[in-house]
Amino acid sequence: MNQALSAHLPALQVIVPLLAAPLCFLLRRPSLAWPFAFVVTLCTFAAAIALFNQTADGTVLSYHMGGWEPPWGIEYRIDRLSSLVLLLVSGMAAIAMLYAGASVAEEVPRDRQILFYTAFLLCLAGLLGMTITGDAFNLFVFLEISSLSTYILISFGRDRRALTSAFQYLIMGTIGATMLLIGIGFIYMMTGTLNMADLAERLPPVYETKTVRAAFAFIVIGLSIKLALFPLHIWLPNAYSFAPSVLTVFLAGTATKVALYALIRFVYTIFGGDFAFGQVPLQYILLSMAVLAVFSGSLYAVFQASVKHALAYSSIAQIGYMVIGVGLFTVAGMSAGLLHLFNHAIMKGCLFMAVGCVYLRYHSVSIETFKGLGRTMPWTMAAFVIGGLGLIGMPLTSGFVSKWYLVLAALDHGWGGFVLIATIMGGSLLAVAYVWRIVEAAYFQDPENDENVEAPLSLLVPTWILALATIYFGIDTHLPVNAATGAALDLLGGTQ
Amino acid sequence: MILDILSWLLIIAGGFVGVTGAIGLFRFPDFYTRMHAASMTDTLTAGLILVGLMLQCDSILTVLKLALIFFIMAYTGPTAAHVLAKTARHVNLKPYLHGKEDAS
Amino acid sequence: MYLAAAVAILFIMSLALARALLGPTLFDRILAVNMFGTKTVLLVAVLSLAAGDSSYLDIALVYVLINFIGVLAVLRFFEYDPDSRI
Amino acid sequence: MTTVLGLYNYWIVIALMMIGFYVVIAASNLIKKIIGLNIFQTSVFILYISIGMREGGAAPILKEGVEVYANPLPHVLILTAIVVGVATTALGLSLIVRIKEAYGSIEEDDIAEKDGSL
Amino acid sequence: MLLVTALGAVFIRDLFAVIMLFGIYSLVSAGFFLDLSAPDVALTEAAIGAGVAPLLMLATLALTREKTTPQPRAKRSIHTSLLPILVVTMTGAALVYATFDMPFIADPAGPAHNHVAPRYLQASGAEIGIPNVVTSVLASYRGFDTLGEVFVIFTAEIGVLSLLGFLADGSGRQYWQFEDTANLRRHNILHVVSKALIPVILIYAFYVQFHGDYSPGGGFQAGVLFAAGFILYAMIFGLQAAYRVVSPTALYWAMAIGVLLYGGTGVASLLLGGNYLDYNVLGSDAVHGQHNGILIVELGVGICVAAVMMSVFFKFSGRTAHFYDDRREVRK
Repeated sequence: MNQALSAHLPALQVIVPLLAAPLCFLLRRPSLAWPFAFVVTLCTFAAAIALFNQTADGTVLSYHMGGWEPPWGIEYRIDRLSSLVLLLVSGMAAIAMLYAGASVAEEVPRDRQILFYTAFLLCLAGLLGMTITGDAFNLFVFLEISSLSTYILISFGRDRRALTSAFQYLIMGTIGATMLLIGIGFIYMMTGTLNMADLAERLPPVYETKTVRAAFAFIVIGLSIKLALFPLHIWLPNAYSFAPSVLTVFLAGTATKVALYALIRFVYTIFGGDFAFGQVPLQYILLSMAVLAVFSGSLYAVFQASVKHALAYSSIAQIGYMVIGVGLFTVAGMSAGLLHLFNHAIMKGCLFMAVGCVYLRYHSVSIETFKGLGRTMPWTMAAFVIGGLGLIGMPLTSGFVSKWYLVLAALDHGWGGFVLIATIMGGSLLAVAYVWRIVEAAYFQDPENDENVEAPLSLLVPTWILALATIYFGIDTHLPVNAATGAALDLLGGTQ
Repeated sequence: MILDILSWLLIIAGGFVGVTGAIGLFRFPDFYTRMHAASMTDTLTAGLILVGLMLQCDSILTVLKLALIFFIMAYTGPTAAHVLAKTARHVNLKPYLHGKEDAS
Repeated sequence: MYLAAAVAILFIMSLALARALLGPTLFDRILAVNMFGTKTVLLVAVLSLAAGDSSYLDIALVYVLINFIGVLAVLRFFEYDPDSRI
Repeated sequence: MTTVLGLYNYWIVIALMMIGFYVVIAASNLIKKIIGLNIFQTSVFILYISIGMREGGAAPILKEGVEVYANPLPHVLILTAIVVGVATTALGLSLIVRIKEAYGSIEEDDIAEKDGSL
Repeated sequence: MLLVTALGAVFIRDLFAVIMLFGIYSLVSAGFFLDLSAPDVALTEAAIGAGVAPLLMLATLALTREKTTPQPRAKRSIHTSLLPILVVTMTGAALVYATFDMPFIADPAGPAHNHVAPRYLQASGAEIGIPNVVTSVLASYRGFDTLGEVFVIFTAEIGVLSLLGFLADGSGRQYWQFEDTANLRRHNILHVVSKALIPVILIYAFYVQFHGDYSPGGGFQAGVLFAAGFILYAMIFGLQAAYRVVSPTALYWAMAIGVLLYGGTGVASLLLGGNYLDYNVLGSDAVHGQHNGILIVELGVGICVAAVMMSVFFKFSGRTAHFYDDRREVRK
């Protein structure tokens, strides 16, 4: 039985949250929905851990949906990269769900809580499905599941601007998805297959054609919209800011990360690095966009009046760091990028959770609100400071580790590398500026009234789990570094 | 052979009526007159062409399907036209009366 | 011969389309759309016989139904408007 | 010359895509944006179905005596994509309804004015 | 013709007209699909593009009721008018660029026809035993995609519910107190006609559902048609009458059950020792198993889609009733 279970783990990983969604919908009792959803996310997390262990030595698992052989049926394919992202997504989902219990009860009207959890589970299943699939079109379908549920979840926000930002995201997201669809259509036209591994084999003979180049451009642009890469990021700040707190935590930790994963998949696995960086000047485009993203994101973050907005812009900057790593096209760069992907999810999760605690008490997230919070909400703000230090990249936090690796990777790149290093340093300095503004308000200004309004324990526990994780992964870097390097080796193989 | 000729005659007639109606739809001065042209083609053209096609085909299933389409079109087309005209009347869309536009 | 029928129907369709574009009132448009729909059905029927595939007729049937429902829907939602404008 | 004739479908599709895409970006009315999105998506569907077309190919329903069929795979993909499209449309429209209730307008400019920044 | 309608949609300001043109556009493209020998897609596009989508747009328009107000020119900066054209031109250029190396249309030598697809055409007869290859691929070879598709529909419904009102007790009572202003009730002839027509539509929907193995059609198209029958009923006899026939609760159950039927088939095949959605194990031999699997799965799709379409429409028009009732209150 146990063996049978582990053989079907790849399917169960996605199926469990997917089928749990309609069940959750049928529960009809808001009080039952949360425990149910929580148990489901825990099971998903457990499955992800098991998969992570199975692939840790570099085995590639392949699961045939419906029992049909790959190019004809849909294949699920798990290597070290996808298992790392699966672990991250399901882990973040489990922790966000722990946080959701109290936060959703406060922020979402009771009669709609069931819908919230249902949509959350669908979103989780969509993200996991995107990560695990080995079929280009299947990726599109699950992208749509996760996107649609994200729009819904954003519109749960209380501010009426949640509606407009959800709509803006819907328009941009659909354009992105449609472009992805065009790109997939083009490569299907040129190769006659949709399976990723099969595509990788059949694409090289047609590298020279204009159609494949255009397909590549469409896929990269389409995914960059989901990824919120610099000029296409305009949906992100509002979407993050007006969504319910739990969702912001979850989205910041997973949605853009999975989009980045999909981009890596297409660029490295399907088209192959030689095509993407040899025949198409992707490297320069990605790196310059990333540099711009770091600077513009950080600058915007400094001037925001709302803490959520500031953190959202900071996310754009951090995406820039990850893209720098990915765009370097070396094992070191790739593993640094993946490492930052992992660490940033944890830090940002921690920060947004702390902000969510403040929102719970004050129903506002402007910097004004943060005045004197160091005294009235000491634990929350302590977690916030830890996350903020990670964002800046202080030693002993995980942010330092990934930036360090990033700098090391950039050093191999001559004078261009120095520009990148300057960007990383500059971004960190700006991060000091925007984190300091908030910390200054919290610790060096007087609160309006002095009573202690610390957030409830059910919110503090997940916040502190992530805060401690930020520190832990800053000291014991074993797990993420190994996983990221392994994944990078899988992707790039011999091309050092 | 006779069936064949008959069917083509019907189809040609249908096409002719249809084109006439379409020109009417395009040229007539106001809604109610256009409606006359359009709804006439809806039934007559459809009927003629479908019956013409029925004479062409050899399997009984196809004939039955065409007949079903014919009946449903004959059933829904005039209904839709009726509802449309009634609604237009209801919202006081004025017919074009030659030289007496201000009469009502 | 099928071709001739198809061309005639296409001609009717384009005139109906022109009327739908020109308006001028909403009712003219609805009328033109309705006519366009019925002529599409005929076109599909002709195509079906020309291709010798009777399963296309199923689709024609669906078009008829959808067309009818569509016209009613326009009228229904139009009539919701208490201050009807033309 | 053959290039132009052999690819005519794609050229039409591209023109349609451009129109739809333009409406999405440039229209200020939210409903019109959704319509543009639909036109954009429909043109992509036509692209796919054109890929699946094959000279002299019959509809992919197996029959005695027919040798050449159209490619069924793009048809399947597009069935899925149509459904995805209508799902997006429904969701977008319900968002519009709520936006109208919250702002009293479905014009992008009006909404931007009411929010100050967006 | 497609181009003309699309262009019309760009330039006409009256939204009613634009929506109708969009309906025509969909109908024309459906005809186009038919011409390219894709009857399944044509059926779906007609039902969705020319049926459901404009219906929902009209409902939204009834709720928001606005013309595209002509914009004062001064308000439009260069930024808003030039940028779209620029972006669109660039995209168009990329697309045209892409076409130069494409295989010609309908060229049998094109790669798309020679790698994966032939196997479906050659082997599905023996492996699945259904004439309609599209159904075989949809429900079996790429059954997981279709599962995803059903979930997309389900997700959309969750969204509509959360945005336009989810009734806590599900009885629909809250809406019954509003007077439904469906003016089509006046039309007596319409009543008689539609009473006869609705059963025909429903029976036809069943035909499309269960005949999908042999002719174009299947769960999805059948679901939409079935829903169309009920929508017609609701439009003519009013929403309350429709709620009396199918309550919102029944719809919620139906769509969850439809989704679960599909997913559950997969779980059943897991339990019987196959891979997920491997229908071979569901019957005495592989072909029977495939038959059973596809039948159940298509049924699940049909139920789910019908329930979702009905529910979405009811939500939109229920909102309408609600909305106008409020307005009347204000006027008094």
